[in-house]
This record gives sequence, structure tokens and C-alpha cells, in this order.
Amino acid sequence: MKMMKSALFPQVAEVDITPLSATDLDLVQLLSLAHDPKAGAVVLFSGEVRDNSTGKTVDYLDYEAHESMASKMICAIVEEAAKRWHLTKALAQHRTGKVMAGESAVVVITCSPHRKEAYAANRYIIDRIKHEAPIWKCEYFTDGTKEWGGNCSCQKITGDANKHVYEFEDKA
Amino acid sequence: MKMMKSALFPQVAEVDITPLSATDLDLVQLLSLAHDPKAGAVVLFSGEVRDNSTGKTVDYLDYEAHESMASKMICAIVEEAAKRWHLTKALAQHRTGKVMAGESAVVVITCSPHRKEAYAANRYIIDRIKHEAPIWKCEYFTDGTKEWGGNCSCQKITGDANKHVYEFEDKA
Amino acid sequence: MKIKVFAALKDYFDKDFLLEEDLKTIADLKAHLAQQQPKALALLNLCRFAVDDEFVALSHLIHENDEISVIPPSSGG
Amino acid sequence: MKIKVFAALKDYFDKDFLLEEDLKTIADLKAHLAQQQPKALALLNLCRFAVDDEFVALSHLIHENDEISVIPPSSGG
Repeated sequence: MKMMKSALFPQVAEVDITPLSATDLDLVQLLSLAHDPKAGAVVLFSGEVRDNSTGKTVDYLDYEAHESMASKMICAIVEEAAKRWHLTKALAQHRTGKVMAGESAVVVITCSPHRKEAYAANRYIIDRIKHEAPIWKCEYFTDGTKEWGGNCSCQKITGDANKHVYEFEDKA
Repeated sequence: MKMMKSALFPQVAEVDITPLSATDLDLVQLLSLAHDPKAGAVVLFSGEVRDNSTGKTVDYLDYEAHESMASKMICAIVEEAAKRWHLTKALAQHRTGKVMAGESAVVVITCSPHRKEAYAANRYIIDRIKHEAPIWKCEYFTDGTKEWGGNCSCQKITGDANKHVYEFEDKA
Repeated sequence: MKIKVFAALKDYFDKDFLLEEDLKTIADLKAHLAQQQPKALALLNLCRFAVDDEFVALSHLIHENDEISVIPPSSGG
Repeated sequence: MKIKVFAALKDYFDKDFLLEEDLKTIADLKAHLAQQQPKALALLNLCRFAVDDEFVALSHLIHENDEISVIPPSSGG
């Protein structure tokens, strides 16, 4: 699947990757794909599996996705951000399956002539993916227990588990 | 030179790199140095040489630095950010000498358990380095002309070429 | 209709199954699932529903051959 | 005193040179440099001065063996 549709956003070079990956995210390859001599600013975010959660030692996470919906949603979020912030390139890729502590679960790369836009778009993309994409983590601890990842705490503010508070909005 | 002094910031693991580099910035090596299983969020900024500036095609930039002052200042900025945002790791490295269009001139990596702090600290570090570190670029164009890089436009607001406006402040 | 459930919902339901009941709307489906597995009610109340990969409202009318996904709140990233 | 200049200042001065003049303060040094190279005045007005790698004010008293850096506004990154 193409992350970018050049027909819609001719200013955005296509980055030909899948938004979901069942194997290790290759940050080096993704960085080189996002490389663009027209972009003065490149921002990469990597969300990595922490070695502890709620006081317990994490062995690994297992990510489940509604694959067709998550793929479409990630592409749409990246495209919207690319348009809104006039990015020269943008991509996002999320792991599925077993991700060990210390490994990357999600990567977002945004490229722009100026750094302000690259940061803002990057934050927008990761916040929306985390809040909205139908992807779920199950934490497996070294003590043999497991736990489905809780959703965000936005519900305390919005009163709806599917309505979210976005920190990027005041920066857009 | 150590980017981090663990005696001052025992929560920050030392990253043993020089803040200035006369050779290619090795983003892959820097990313692997910054890797930390306690950090859920890794943000990398790469400032790259654009292939055009003021309507002309850029061949390369040549970066000059007051090396001792720039090195100390970059270290101090990174340490301050690490302390302020409780980063698990942080590093910054700026090129000196000839940097071709498309190559990276400066890299900042920030690691934190949560992404908000990693983004804010990253932005803080690059903004302060760009505004304050005694480093200067000279642009060499393909038409054979050259031009010393202008400083930022903060003076229009502050009335002083050495007083700057920081976009990160409202997010700290 | 074919039902697909995800994540913690699989502690209560098979990951996909067929329903032959006469359910008119998504709200009817939700009530039916809660009746089958009362302990899943709190989680079902947090879920969104999708038909053919598009989110739909509780008032959405179900067609016989719809494939309906029950989507818990996201916990990716 | 030893003077070091950087970046565009090198279009007007050697990158380092010795000054034997009797200059009491950094302000005196700045005036002296502007007198030597009037075209550099606009740039000198934007510069900061550092002694032994520390920025100093224009009122700073110069010592005989000081190494003084004239620092144009940054344009790194």
C-alpha cells in the first residue's frame, strides 16, 4: 500500500511502505526512505516497548490490529497531516504481533522545509494513531501474567472513551 | 567529551559523543547510542541541508564553529533539557566543515518514558542550539557564489540580534 | 451476520462467529452480546462498531450478510 | 591581547591577530575594530564578545593577555 497518493498530494513524494508490519520496524530503512533533499527538517518518533509497566517487568507486548481498518486509518491520518502541514514526505508504520521490551512498536517520520511543521505534524500523526487506530496491546510480564493495555485517560475529560484530547491542537 | 555528566544527572545515562563532528553524522549509530529500554518515546530531529536557498541551487554548506564555546554550550543545553524534562537519554551533535545538500548538519535525540517530554525537550534543544551556539554556515551555490547564512529574524521582535523568541516556551 | 471481536473482547467471545438472531440495529446487537456475556457489558459500553470497515452509529440498520466488527478503545502505540 | 573573529567578520579581519593598542574595555575594542574597518560596523553591532570562552559585557575590562572572541549572531543548524 502506498502511504501517499501523489494524485491527491502532488507535493508529497510517495513512500511505498505498509502501515502495519508483522516484523521488526527498520528505522534505518524508513529514515532513508523519508530522506528528501527538499526537506530541511526531519523528525522521527519511535514508540518503544518499556521494560516495565504498572510496577511489573515487561517481557513483551503482543499487538493485535483490525488490519484493514487500521491500515486505512493510518494512511488517512498521514495524508491529512501531509496536506495540513505541507510536508515533503511522511510515513508511519505500526507493529503487529510480538514486540520485545526495547523494540520499536511504532515509527512516524515527517519531513518539511522548516522544523516547526515537521514537529507539529509528527505529534499529530502519533497522537491520532495511538488514540484512534484499531490496534490493541496485550502486555506479557516476566511473572507469567498478561494484561490487555488500558486505553487512554481522555475519557475522564471527555466522558467518552472514543472522544480524545489532543495536545497538538493548540500548536496547529 | 561526555554529553551527560552522570554525577549531576544520575537519572541520565551517559552518551559518550562529541557535540561537534567534522565528519558525516551517523544517525544510525546515534540512534543506537540513544536506545534505552526505560524510554517509551524516542524523538530524533535531523536538520538537513536543503538543495535550494533564496531561489538558488545549493551545492554545499560550510559550517564554522567557535569549537570550544560551541561544544560547551551544546553540552550545557542538552544537560539542562535532560534535567528539566527528566529524560532517560539525550544527545546532540552538529557538523563542522563541508556538508553537501541532503546531508545532515545537526542531530538531536531525546528519550523519555512519555512522548510529550521527548518532543518538548527535542524542540528546546534544537531551538537553543540554532539561536545561541556560536556556529555559522556559509552557503555555496552551484553558480559559484557564496553567502554567509543570515541569522534568525528574532531581532525584528526583540530588537536585539542576540535575544531570541522561542516557540517551545509555551509548551514547557 | 458475521461478528468479529478484538482484544479483551476475546476473553468473552470467539474472535469471529455467525449470528442468526433477528437483530435490527447495532444497538440490538450490543444488547444481545451483553445478554450473552453480562460480564462484558462495561467493555461493550466502550466499544465502537464497524460495518465493512466503516464505523457506524448504534442506530445503524443491520443487513443479513453484514460483517460487523466490535472495536474496543484503541491501545496502540 | 589576541583577537579571534569568525564567519563573515573574516571578510574584514584576519581570523586571528594580536592588538597592542591600549584598550581598556570591550567597548573600546569594538570602537577600534569599527575604526579599522568602517564597513564592518553594522555586523560588529550585532556581535557578542567572549573572553576565555565566556561571554562578557561591553563594560568588561580587558587584561593584557586576554584572548577575545568576536562572535557574530549564530546561523547554525
